[in-house]
Amino acid sequence: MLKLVFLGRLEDAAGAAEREIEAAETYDDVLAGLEPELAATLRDVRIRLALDGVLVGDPASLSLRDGQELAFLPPVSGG
Amino acid sequence: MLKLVFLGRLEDAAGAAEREIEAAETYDDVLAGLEPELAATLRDVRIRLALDGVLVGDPASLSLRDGQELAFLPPVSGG
Amino acid sequence: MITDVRLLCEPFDPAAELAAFSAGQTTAGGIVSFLGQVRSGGGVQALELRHYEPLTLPGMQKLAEKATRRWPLDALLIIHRSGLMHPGDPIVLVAAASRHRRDSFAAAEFAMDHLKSESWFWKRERAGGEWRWIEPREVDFEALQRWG
Amino acid sequence: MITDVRLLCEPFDPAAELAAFSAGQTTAGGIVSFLGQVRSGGGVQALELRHYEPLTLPGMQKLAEKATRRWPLDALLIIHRSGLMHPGDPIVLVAAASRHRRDSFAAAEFAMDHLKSESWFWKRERAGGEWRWIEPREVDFEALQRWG
Repeated sequence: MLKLVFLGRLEDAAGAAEREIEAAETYDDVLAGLEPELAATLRDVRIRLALDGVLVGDPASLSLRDGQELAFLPPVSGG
Repeated sequence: MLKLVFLGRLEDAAGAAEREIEAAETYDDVLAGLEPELAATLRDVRIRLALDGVLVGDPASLSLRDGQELAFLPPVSGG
Repeated sequence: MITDVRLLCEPFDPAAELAAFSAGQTTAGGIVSFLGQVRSGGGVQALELRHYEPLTLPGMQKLAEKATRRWPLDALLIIHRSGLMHPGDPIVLVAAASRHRRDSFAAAEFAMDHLKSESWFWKRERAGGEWRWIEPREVDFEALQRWG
Repeated sequence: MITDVRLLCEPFDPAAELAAFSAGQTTAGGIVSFLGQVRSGGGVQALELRHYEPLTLPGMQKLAEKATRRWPLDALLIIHRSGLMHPGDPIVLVAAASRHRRDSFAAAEFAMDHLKSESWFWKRERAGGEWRWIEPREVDFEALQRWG
């Protein structure tokens, strides 16, 4: 299993703040398993990724393992 | 009578924060009536004058009347 | 150097926080504070800030370290709310204490500029009964560029 | 625009003043404050500020007008002590409320720079049992020049 976390407006796009999916090995595998519209939204280059709380430099380099948490972080709008 | 007010360190030079003197017509008359050392201290160009609470541009232009208040204002050091 | 950085999910009292901060700063000549609160008027009924636990507080702590390395501060306080807020509620309180006031002013403004555009918060507002996610503002990115 | 300018000869509570100021500022997004207090340590036992009644408060009021003309503020507070103070006592509190935080920061710093080097106060300190009048500092004049 893989836990996906959708922050900010991505929560609306995903319909929930979190979602559990079957284990996947690569980032492309993750996106391929999602609704096409949501996958397209998540491909926005301004969206950062964090794996188990650590920011990811290049999504293509991700190698995912069972039980991990992948967070999608759109541009911030704080304070 | 003329009331002289000495602010800041000028209070120490004058020995008091205020002093009443005989009426005088000009600024030079006022200084001439004071101890020479105090008069010299007050001639410092950085010292501003206020007559009845209004800043004086040119001391030489002063025309004093009985009952007025002349304040000597050294450089400020506030806050 | 005292650094106090907090991410709160409950309301806080900025006056009490600032009083406590100032009470400890008797060697500092100057304390600058910034208080940001939810604006009333303008039709906003509520505001919600979301954060991401693994990143948000650690990011705020790194920001505090940056500020304390850059200016000679005696103390720095950063409190930021997350969760649901209403008009008038405090969102963020930053306070900097230093011997010279310019350092306090600069550090507090630096912290605010970075909290606004680089911290891991996402904001939505409710107006007319509808929630709407807020996009980042260009002016906040511009504010950041001053700090090089 | 609310402008509250006070010259006080008795101690004041900066936290209470700031809380009262902020409570009235619900349309402002940001409130910046500066609190200056008598430093402890450094051997200063007491500090005395003198003012000249006909000039000091009117000068502070003119300063407040200048600041409110220069930045779009919702409110401005300037409280300055005169008289005898001891380490830890508040000397000056400035607070500015505005829609955009940069205006609040700028106005508060502008007010402080002018209070420090252009306001009609004279300061003396007691250390080792001796009172000594404080001369103006060059750095305070330099701070003023930023504002043109």
